[in-house]
Amino acid sequence: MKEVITNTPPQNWYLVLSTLLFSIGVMGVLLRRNAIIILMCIELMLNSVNLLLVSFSAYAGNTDGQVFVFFIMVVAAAEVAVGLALLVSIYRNLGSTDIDVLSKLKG
Amino acid sequence: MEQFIQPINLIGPSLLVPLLPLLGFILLTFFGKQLKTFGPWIASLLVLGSFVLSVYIFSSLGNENNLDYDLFTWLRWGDVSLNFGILIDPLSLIMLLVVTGIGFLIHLYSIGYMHHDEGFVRFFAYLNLFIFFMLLLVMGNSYLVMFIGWEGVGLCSYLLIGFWFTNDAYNDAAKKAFIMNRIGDLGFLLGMFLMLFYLGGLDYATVLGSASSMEKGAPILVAITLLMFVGAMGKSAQIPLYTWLPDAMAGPTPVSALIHAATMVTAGIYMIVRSNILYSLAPFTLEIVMWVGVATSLFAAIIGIKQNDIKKVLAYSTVSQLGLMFAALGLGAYTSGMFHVVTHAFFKALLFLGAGSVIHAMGGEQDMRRMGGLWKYIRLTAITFLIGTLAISGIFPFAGFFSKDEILAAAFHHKIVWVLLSVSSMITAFYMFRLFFLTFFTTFRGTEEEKHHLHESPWTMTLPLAVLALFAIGAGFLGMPSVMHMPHWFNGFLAPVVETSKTILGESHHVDHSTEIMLMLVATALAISSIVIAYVFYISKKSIPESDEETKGFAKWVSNKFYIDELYDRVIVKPVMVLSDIFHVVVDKLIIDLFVNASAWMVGFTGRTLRLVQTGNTGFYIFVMVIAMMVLLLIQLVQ
Amino acid sequence: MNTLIYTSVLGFFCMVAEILNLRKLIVPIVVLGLAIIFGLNLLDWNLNKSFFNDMLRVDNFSVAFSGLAIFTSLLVLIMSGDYYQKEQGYISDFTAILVFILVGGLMMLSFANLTMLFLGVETLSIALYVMAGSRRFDIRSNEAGFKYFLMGSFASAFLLFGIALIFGTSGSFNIYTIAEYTANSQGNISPLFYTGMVMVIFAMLFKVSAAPFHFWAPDVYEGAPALITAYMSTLVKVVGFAALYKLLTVVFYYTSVKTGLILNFVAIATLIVGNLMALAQDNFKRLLAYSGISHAGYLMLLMMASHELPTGSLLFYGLGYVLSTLAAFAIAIPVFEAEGSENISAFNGLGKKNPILAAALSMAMLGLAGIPPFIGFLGKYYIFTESLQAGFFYTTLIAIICSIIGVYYYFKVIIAMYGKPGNDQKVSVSFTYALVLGLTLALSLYLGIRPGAIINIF
Amino acid sequence: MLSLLLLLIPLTFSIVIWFTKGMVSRAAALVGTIIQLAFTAYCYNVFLEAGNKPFEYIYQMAVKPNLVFHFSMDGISMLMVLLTNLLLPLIVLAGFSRYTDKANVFYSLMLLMQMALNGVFISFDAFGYYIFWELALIPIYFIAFIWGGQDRAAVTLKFFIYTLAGSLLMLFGFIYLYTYSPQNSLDWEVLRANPICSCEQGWIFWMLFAAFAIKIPIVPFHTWQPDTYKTAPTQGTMLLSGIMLKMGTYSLIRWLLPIVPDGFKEWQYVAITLSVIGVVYASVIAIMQRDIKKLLAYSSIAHVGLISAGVFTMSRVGLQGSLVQMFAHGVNVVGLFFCAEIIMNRTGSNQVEGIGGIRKIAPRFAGWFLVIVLASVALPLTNGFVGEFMLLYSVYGYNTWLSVFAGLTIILGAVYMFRMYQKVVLGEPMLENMQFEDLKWNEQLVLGIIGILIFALGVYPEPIFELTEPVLKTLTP
Repeated sequence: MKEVITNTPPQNWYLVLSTLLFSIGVMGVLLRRNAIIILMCIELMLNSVNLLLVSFSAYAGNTDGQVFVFFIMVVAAAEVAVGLALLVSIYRNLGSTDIDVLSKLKG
Repeated sequence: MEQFIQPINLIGPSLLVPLLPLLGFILLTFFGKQLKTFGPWIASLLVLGSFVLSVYIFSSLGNENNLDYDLFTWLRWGDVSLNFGILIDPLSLIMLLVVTGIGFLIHLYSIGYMHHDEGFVRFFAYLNLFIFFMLLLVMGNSYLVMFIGWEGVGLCSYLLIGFWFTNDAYNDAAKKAFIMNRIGDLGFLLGMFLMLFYLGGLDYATVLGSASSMEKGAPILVAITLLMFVGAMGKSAQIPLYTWLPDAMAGPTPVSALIHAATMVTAGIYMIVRSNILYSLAPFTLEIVMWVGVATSLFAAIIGIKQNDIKKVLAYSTVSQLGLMFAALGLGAYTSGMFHVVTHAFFKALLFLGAGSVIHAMGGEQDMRRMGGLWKYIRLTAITFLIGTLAISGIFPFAGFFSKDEILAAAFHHKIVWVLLSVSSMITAFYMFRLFFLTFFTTFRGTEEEKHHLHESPWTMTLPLAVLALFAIGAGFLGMPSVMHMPHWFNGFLAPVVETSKTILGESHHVDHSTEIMLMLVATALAISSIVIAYVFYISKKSIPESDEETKGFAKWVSNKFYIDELYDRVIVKPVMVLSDIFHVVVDKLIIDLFVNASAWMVGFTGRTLRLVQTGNTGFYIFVMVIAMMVLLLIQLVQ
Repeated sequence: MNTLIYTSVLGFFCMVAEILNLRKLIVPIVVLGLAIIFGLNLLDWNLNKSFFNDMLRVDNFSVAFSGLAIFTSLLVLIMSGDYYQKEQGYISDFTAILVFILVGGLMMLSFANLTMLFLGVETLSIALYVMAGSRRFDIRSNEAGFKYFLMGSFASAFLLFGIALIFGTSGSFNIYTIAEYTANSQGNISPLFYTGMVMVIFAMLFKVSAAPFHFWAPDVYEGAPALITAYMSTLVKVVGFAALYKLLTVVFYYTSVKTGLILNFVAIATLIVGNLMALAQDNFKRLLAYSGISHAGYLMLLMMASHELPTGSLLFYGLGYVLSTLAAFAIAIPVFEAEGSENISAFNGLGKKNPILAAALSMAMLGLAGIPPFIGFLGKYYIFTESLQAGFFYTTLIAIICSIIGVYYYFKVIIAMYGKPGNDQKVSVSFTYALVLGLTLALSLYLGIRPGAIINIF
Repeated sequence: MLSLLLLLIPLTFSIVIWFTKGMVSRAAALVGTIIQLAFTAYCYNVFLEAGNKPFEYIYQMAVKPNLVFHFSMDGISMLMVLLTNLLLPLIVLAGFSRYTDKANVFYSLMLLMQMALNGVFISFDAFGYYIFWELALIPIYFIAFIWGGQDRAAVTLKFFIYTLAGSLLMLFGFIYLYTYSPQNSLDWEVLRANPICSCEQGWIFWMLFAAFAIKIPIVPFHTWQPDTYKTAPTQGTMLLSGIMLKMGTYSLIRWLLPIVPDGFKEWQYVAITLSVIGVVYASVIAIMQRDIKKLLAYSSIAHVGLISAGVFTMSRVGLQGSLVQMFAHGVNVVGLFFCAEIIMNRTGSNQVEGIGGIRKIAPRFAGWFLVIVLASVALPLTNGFVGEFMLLYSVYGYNTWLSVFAGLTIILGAVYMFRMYQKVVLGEPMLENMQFEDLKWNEQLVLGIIGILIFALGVYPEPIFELTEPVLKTLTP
């Protein structure tokens, strides 16, 4: 087991990777207008966190992080369910999933 | 300090002297309706009571003793306490007698004069109140109490000038009198502050005591005396604050006689005589007082020539005579000034009451151009009026002769002053006889209706005339010139009051007997020549003053009182009014309020602008949040 | 701990009640249940015990704030019966979700592990997304729900990322362990930890709608059903601040140097944004949203001063804010329904037609504006005292100036009620609203005079 | 306990009155205020005999932060309590000649205000003081707003926010003092005994001064005042001008002077100059005012300017004079506004020009009005003179030229007051078919009592000196 660990890439790589993924997610949220894609980008952000947690967990030899990932996955699922439900409702009322349409409330 | 002896048993009576008129005022104010008929009589009797008490005090006190006691502490702070107290000394005794005596006569006169007025009772209430305040003024033992009376008589003057309050011109005159007096009062007040600050008190004993230990001409004394003199200018109608007095003739004639001739306006002279030590120690102020007096005397006399309203003439003559008195004070002849106050009180009251009687007979007409030939209709009035006129002109042996002569004698060492005062009294004689001739001689110039109405006044009016006429003849003998080898009772009586001043000023320039006789002769000659000129003008030539439109040139200036009122209006009144509007509209509403409102507007504007950030666009929101997040991370790094 | 379990059970009951045909009884039962839970919660006072492997820890802090949260929910649920009268069919769903929001809140108050914080935040948030969008055919409600959802989950992602970083550097989710780590390695803490810290704080700041993360609040408050707005603006704010406070005083206590300036910056921004933007509002709910932001600004002062442990003041201010806001909503909701408008102009002429209602709303507004003798004033007084004591001179001065501005918009309502003519149609207030109104105002007056019971319990 | 009763009596009546209706509310308010007045008289006696001991009451509201209500009594407080509780029955009685809409709320608020005012004057800790200070603002705001006239919403809101702004700055100052006071206390005695470093007193002075200057108001913080006085119902104006602005001048003496003495000294010259400028400035503005109530408002600014100038001289005479004048001005200004109310009610006009002739129809009213006008122009033997004399003298002691400038008030005061009196009351009636009923019983009573007070205090102000001197001894060097 010991060799396996030494052969693995340094932890920072995971950190950079997940940060990168997270940033992609953020950029996606910022740049895209379609609500579904934004939802997916948020999912991407959550998953990058999962990756980060798992890597931290693995490197520290502490399973807490991996348990946490399960929580995140469950919550993310709930979140997406609610989000999509709301989106359906909006689509039914407005006929669009473009978030720019949602600007009735302002000021 | 001299030792004051306290004749305790006189405290009661002396308190009653001012309280009786106050009682009268209260009674008449609150029970005026019930006392419609008796009220005026009660008021008059109360004043008579005061007079009797004054005589009693006078006789028991003499000029040796003073009555000086504090009633209660009025104001106090820290270790300063200002008491409310009463002082009766020769000076106040004389004023007491004059005020209550003449006051009573004028009350009596008013019963007849005001009988038909609907404010009959109210009038007496005011008169009583006036007597109260005037008595307070002369009886106080401190400048503060004097100030109470000082302002109080101003109030009564306001009330009585504007007695016929439905007439707005009268109201204006009343307001003017009050405000002009207030200007003087500010001077008085500041003078009191200086006294309190530097001399350690306001009662005469303290002030005069600590002043006499100061060196002559000390700046602080000059300042105090000058400020007090400003007060006197207001009250006694001296240049430049004299313009209210002629206007004050709007009041009923008895008021003009009592307040605006005999008593209130002499308060300034009383005040200076009362503080003679201060003034003697401030020669500079005395100089000013003298010149203001001389200027006023002459100036008012000149204006008097061209007045056609019988009361206006008397008013300017009052201003002129007051100027004469101030000139006397300025010369250091305090007792002479005071002597003239007394004689003037008698003959000027007489003249005013006589004028009142004339107006009464004419049914309210005051313009001399519409009178004439009244001698035969109202004989008694005419005779007493003649006595008054002779007295004011300074003809021997009438009262005015003695007092005026004393002043001129005192002025003799100061040649210019003497010349100017002589001219002034000559003019006085002229316009007084102009008045007399125009009113009582030649033919009647009024309407038929007025002619029909002419009648002699009731006894309540003529009795005071007669009594006053007696005094106008006799009062002069109280102060016989030394040349007549008779005791000068008046000077002797007042001697304790001016004792200290005498030593400060040094022995005055004594005029020897031959010069004195010469001066008398000159004065009499001047007066008589004026009378002759007046006679020539108004009886021989029967000329009557032209109507106002015809007056031209210098005469027009004179008859319009040198446009002084207009000048004040332009220079002071109008600018203050404009300033008031500027302050209100520009400074208050525009500048100050703008700051307040602008800051509110700024806040609101920022709020409205910030609202634009809240676009409603989720993408934008998230974008801002991310940026802010970055900023937070940066801040965290920096720290 | 019991509190949390019982509340969850109550939530389940609501869902099941539909099946048992207990529709009519749901609200009374929930209210009763919450009242009992409120009492049970108080029994935990001085318990100081940890549960589930130190996932939850019940201490006086959590008990006190749980009490406040339960009390808030109780008041809102009292009103829900009448509010959802027309939607009886969904009453069990709505009450269940409302109770679950409380469950999330309770988790956020008693967490000892960042996992529980996350779960609490998510439970609370997801339930709120649903409630905000619960008027399915109202576009505004849809928009509110979805906006809230988008931004909320975005912020949640940051929360998670932050937690992950903290876990990575400190090696634990347990807040006390993390605190120990920071205490032991002073000056030797990885920058990653700080980055994570900022992200976690950001997420919490988002939840309490502090500027410049406040954008969702006005839009969502305006679009969401009024009762939900009331619930959101009270419960979420209080719970969010309590959680943030716990984070700051436990997890980040030894790194307060690093948080000070951030919080200061946010506090000033929040004060200014909240107060200035409220000035020009016409919609009452939106006005209260901005007012909520401005109150968040005052509470931020406490966050800044958190190293002085001003727990009592936080509780007190939170309570004051809850009482005043709920009182305002208890009047506003019936008025909105009667007038068919949610603008301030709906209150026009209320002073004439319903003088008592107008007086009550005036009291609520004065309380929000922080004018004695109402609890709002004392709350502010405490906050200013704490922050000055902590040495934040200029920020306190700004807060003072902002509260002057604040008066203006609260008085807009009062002026509308007494100064503008309205229709003659009297607004009828049902018993439940009146009950809430009476309860809140009486408490706010009582505590304005006797604050000792709350302020000094810690 | 006595001090607590001073608060509870009006509070109780305030609550009771809320549940009455119309005429009954009015009567109940009168009864309440008279009971309070009687109780105050009793307190006065107790105070003279036993000093402040029976009035001491401390209620600790919370420990940390230390919140205390400390009620006590000293001469100055007693004077102000007397003034408040004396004027309130008069103000209530003044309302008997007109119909008030929603009278129960109106009088309830009025008694609530009475409680707050009493609280301000007997609070001896800054916290309780501040609470009552603010509390006094709420009822008067509603009185002015709900029963107000033209532009009431904007004007009263400006009033409220303006004064509140000042108050909050004061609060800031107090909290700062609290955090730096050794025992974390805001008690008056403690703050006095442990003054904060004089380097800080300067700005704290301004914080506190802002509140007082706005409330008094001192020029240039006065712009809320004329409009508010105008728009408020006259009874509200009486409360505002008669008592509420005395809160400001009272606080100068009670709080500002003892607590930040060095700051006070440091900024004395600015404050006194502002005050004196205000005196002349407001007087000049008053001359050409067209609205009766605004004229009185500006005259009030002038008078209180002199009061604050007197306080800022820091001299015994200035403080003593300001106390006398506070009492006198309270009485007089209530009388003046009452007269204005009578005029406006009966003629329907609020303009200085264009009424006239009232004296002819209603001589009794004109007489009483004149008495109050005279007191307001400080004629000797009226209460206005005593204070004004002492105040002007104190300003003189500070600076000669300033006193000359301030002294203009006695001229200008006469100008605007007599102008107003002449145009409104004298002359011939200018309104067509003017009906002007002479005084009714309640009006007669109010004006009579005010008249008695005017002369009683003008002739014999000793009771005020006696009451306040012991305190002033401790306040001034």
